[in-house]
Amino acid sequence: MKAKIKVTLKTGVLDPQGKAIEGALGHLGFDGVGEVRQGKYFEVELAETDHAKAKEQVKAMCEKLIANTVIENYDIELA
Amino acid sequence: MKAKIKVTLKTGVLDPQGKAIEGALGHLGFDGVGEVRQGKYFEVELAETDHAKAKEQVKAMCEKLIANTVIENYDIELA
Amino acid sequence: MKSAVVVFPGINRERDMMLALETVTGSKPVSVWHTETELPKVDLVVVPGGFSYGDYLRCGAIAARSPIMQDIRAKALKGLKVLGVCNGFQIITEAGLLPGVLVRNKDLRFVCRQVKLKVENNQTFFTNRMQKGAIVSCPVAHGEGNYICDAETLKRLEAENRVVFRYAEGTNPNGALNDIAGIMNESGSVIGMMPHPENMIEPLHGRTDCRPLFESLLAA
Amino acid sequence: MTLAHDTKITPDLVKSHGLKPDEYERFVKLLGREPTITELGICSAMWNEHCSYKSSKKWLKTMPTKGARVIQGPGENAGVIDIGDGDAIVFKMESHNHPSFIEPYQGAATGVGGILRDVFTMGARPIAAMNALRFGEPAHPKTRHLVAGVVHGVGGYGNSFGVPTIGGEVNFHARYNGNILVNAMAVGLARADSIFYSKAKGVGLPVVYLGAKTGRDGIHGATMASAEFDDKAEEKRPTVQVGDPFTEKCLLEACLELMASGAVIAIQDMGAAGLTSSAVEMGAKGDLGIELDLDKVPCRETGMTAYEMMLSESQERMLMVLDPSREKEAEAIFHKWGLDFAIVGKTTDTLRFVIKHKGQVMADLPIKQMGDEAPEYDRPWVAPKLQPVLTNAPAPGDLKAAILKIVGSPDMCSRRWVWEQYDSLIGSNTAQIPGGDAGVVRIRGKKAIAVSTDVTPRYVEADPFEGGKQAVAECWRNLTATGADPIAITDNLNFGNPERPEIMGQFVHAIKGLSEACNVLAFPIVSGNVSLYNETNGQGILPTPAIGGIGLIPDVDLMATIAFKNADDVILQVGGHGTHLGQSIYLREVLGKEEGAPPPVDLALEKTNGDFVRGLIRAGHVSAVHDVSDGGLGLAVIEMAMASGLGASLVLLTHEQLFGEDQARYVITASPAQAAAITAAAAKAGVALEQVGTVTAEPTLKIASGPSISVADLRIAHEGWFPAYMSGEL
Ligand SMILES: Nc1ncnc2c1ncn2[C@@H]1O[C@H](COP(=O)(O)OP(=O)(O)O)[C@@H](O)[C@H]1O
Ligand SMILES: [Mg+2]
Repeated sequence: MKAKIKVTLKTGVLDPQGKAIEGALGHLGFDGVGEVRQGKYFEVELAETDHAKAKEQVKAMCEKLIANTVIENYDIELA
Repeated sequence: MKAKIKVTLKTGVLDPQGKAIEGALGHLGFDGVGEVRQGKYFEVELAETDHAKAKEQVKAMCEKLIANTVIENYDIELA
Repeated sequence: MKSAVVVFPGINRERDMMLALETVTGSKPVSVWHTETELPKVDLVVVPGGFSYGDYLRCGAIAARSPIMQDIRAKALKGLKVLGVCNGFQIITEAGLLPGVLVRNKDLRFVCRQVKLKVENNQTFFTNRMQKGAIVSCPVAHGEGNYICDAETLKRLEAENRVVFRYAEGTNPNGALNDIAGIMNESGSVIGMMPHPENMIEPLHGRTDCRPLFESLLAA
Repeated sequence: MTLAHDTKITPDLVKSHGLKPDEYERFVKLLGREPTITELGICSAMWNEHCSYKSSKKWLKTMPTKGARVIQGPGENAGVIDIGDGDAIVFKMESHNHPSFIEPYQGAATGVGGILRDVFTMGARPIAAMNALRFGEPAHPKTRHLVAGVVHGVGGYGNSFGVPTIGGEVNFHARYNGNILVNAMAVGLARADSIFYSKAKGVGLPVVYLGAKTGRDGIHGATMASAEFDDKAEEKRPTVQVGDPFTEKCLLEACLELMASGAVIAIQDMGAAGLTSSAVEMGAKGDLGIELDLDKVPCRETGMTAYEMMLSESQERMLMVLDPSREKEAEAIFHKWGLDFAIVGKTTDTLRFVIKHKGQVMADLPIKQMGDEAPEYDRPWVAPKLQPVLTNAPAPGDLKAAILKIVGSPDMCSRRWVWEQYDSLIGSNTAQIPGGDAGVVRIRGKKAIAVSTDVTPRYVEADPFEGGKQAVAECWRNLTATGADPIAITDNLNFGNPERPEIMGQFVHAIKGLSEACNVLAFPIVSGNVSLYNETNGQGILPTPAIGGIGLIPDVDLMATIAFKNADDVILQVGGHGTHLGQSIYLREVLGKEEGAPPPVDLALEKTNGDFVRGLIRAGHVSAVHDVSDGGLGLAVIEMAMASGLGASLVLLTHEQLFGEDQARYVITASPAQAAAITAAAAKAGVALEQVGTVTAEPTLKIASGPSISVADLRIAHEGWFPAYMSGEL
């Protein structure tokens, strides 16, 4: 099974990267670009075949390592 | 409209961050973890309301700035 | 020898570079702001080190798309000498002036230390005062200096003698392919390197190994 | 709305704002009415320990702050000293302890950002940074993660901003398990005649907001937790401050450009308590009122209330009073650097701090009282219990094993893993990178400054007075060992809960010790920071008054370094043989005990010996110099050998002589011919000096008939611990 994880900054947390990209898109002439937020994306191959168990396992990975839950949220999709 | 963009490394491109996470998950005692790949994730607010036009615009953003197409692929989702 | 040093927001080694250029070549470089669209008439353009745009998105990515880079690209194709150091190397690579990509150091940490550089090609505008195969000390200071490219490109770089500097004696600080520390384009007009020769040119720096690199500019 | 303007002020709300009932009463009396919620927030920010120094002020006032070279002592964003030729050094140290424990990367990064801003706010370009770090014991489950995050954060911010980080300290001790210390120091260079201050001048002048936009970062946690939230509470919870070194670098360049233009009348960075403390300080210092219109404040989030804007700790922001005729010019400079520039208010002659938002007055406070007249306490304190002088510490069973153990111990091993993550070279002026006694950066020509941060917390714990003296003395000694003239210091006083008399006693005694050392060594304190309440579950940290010192080197060509230079040079010890093993590294690492009195500090002797060594360095008579501190003579010699690759052959030495941590001592090397002259000079100057060995071409440490250890083995032990620990192998 493969887990696809999106890690995004919590609302209100400053995102300097997103801001810089927003500025650059403007300079490149893209109109109508509002806020840009940057996050991370992970794909993790799992041996686990049980959906529920895999979800639990990936959740634990996110809490313990993959996301910094002080400032980030995560979202797991299993495929 | 909001564009959600995933940028991932092309197959075969070395991913030291993914490798490090893979190792760390092992140390943390997670079993059955195969390859881990790290990518980036972006959310871009758009003024454009037309789906097709928005897609075109975001594609251009990815080609011109957001992804380095020498080593990265991108995937756009509009919401 | 007239030179220009390009400054983007977030670049921070422009003073070091200007000091080195002035100290060794005897003439003061002009500073060019990134929003300008045309370079002044110079013999050499240097894109210095630093963290242009905070290294956000990818190192050098945002700077590579700024107005001045268009003119640099156009003139480099016509033979204008361009030197990119550290972030400058990342910028000109992102701008397509050199092949490949610089990614995160293998151990994921920023590293500032002295390495040994082997001069692989001494027929360039930045190495002509050096012996081929000479080994010099030079500092590095970067978090993303791990040079990678596809197998085809690597083969060409090596075959065409376009690897200008290689990390010697197991001092590769970042995991770069084939220990590549610096490369040039096909015509030799553009050189990019990760190490900071500008920080090793006077006794205060502990050694002066990199002074001849700058002296090479006078001969070129 | 989170806290509506008409929120009723309850005792709970007051308490959650950290105000004691009597403090609140004082505030109400001052106003002559109940405060609004915004006013309560402002008061809590201004009167908390961090901003008001209410527990420490009484004692801080007793510290020596004057000297011939002092241009600006404590009370401004940073201290300023004169280093001749019209040059001034601007420097300060500040803690970011708690935020770094919560989020090590961002906490450390914003700590570095904050102190850099303090320095460039005064018109100085930062030329060096230092960081003094204390972590819990290595075996504690959080330690590794905290070390990794903090070091990454310090480097992440400083490297990107573009300042060389040239030194610092790292210690591990169980007493920091729940309370790490992250103290960052910044040093800047300015012209002595163009220093910028925070004191506002002139009525009716524009107050300008500069830099990054305001978000809900760092708004006081306790306050938010107990406030009445609506269903969006989760979304509005206080957020960690995130550093943006890129914006700060742009802010630096924009500020320096604007300052050079002559348009700046007063400037203040927004640090803790952001807009509130910066505005109040500018007004209170200048005897002016300030009126702010929050509708003009650049915000990055929607729906921010006056309360939130006033308490936000978003980073990379400044407040400035501007010459109105230069407004357009100023704005153009800031826009060039991609920064926000907004006129958000004006100075008034009312001495009131008035906040308007959406046409409504949200706060109207007496500005002087909020700033200069915060409560001040004379907290009860008791004299610290001292430990008896340790009388017997046995010799090691296996001297070689003992040496290798010490060399590779967490507190004594190489910090290379740490400082290689810091750019120590940017600026092209670094003459000494980390690894020696002090970092050294060139100013121009041959003039340079040396910078060192020091404190030995275990000494301060055992005897706060002697430990306080020792921190200053060691800093002075480290600067001296490079050949520098120590000029002035900044401090960062990290202690536990001052409401406990024993802790307050540590604080008082440490300050007395620091002060005495500063007086005798003519080494005044020109800036500093106090961090109290570093405590978990009633257990305080080791008292840690970190000292950051600056010394002047007139001729950098004569600077001394610790590495041996030539085989056959004579190794001389200045200051007499070691005798004192109480609280020593040897005692802790080899005998497993932390006890006894710390080594006493004879300040007159410090001065005599230091001046003697500095004289030798300046005369070019010595080839290498190292001070003797943790680990004693033995470790000093070993560090000199490891730095060079040469070896040393030592005379017969007892374990007290090898590992004693007696103060006021140095190891120097000189050619045999020079050595004779030096010996004679020492006798004349009344300085104790003896030959303890010679430098050898063979890279081995030999101790008379005792063990011999190859420098390679010493290096393996010394360099090994940190990388192994951080990779999880230990
Ligand atoms: N956090 C740090 N950052 C940079 N350099 C450090 C840090 N910690 C220690 N160092 C450097 O390592 C060397 C040894 O530190 P330390 O043993 O505390 O020195 P000393 O005993 O001379 O004060 C010094 O050069 C110091 O500057
Ligand atoms: Mg020392």
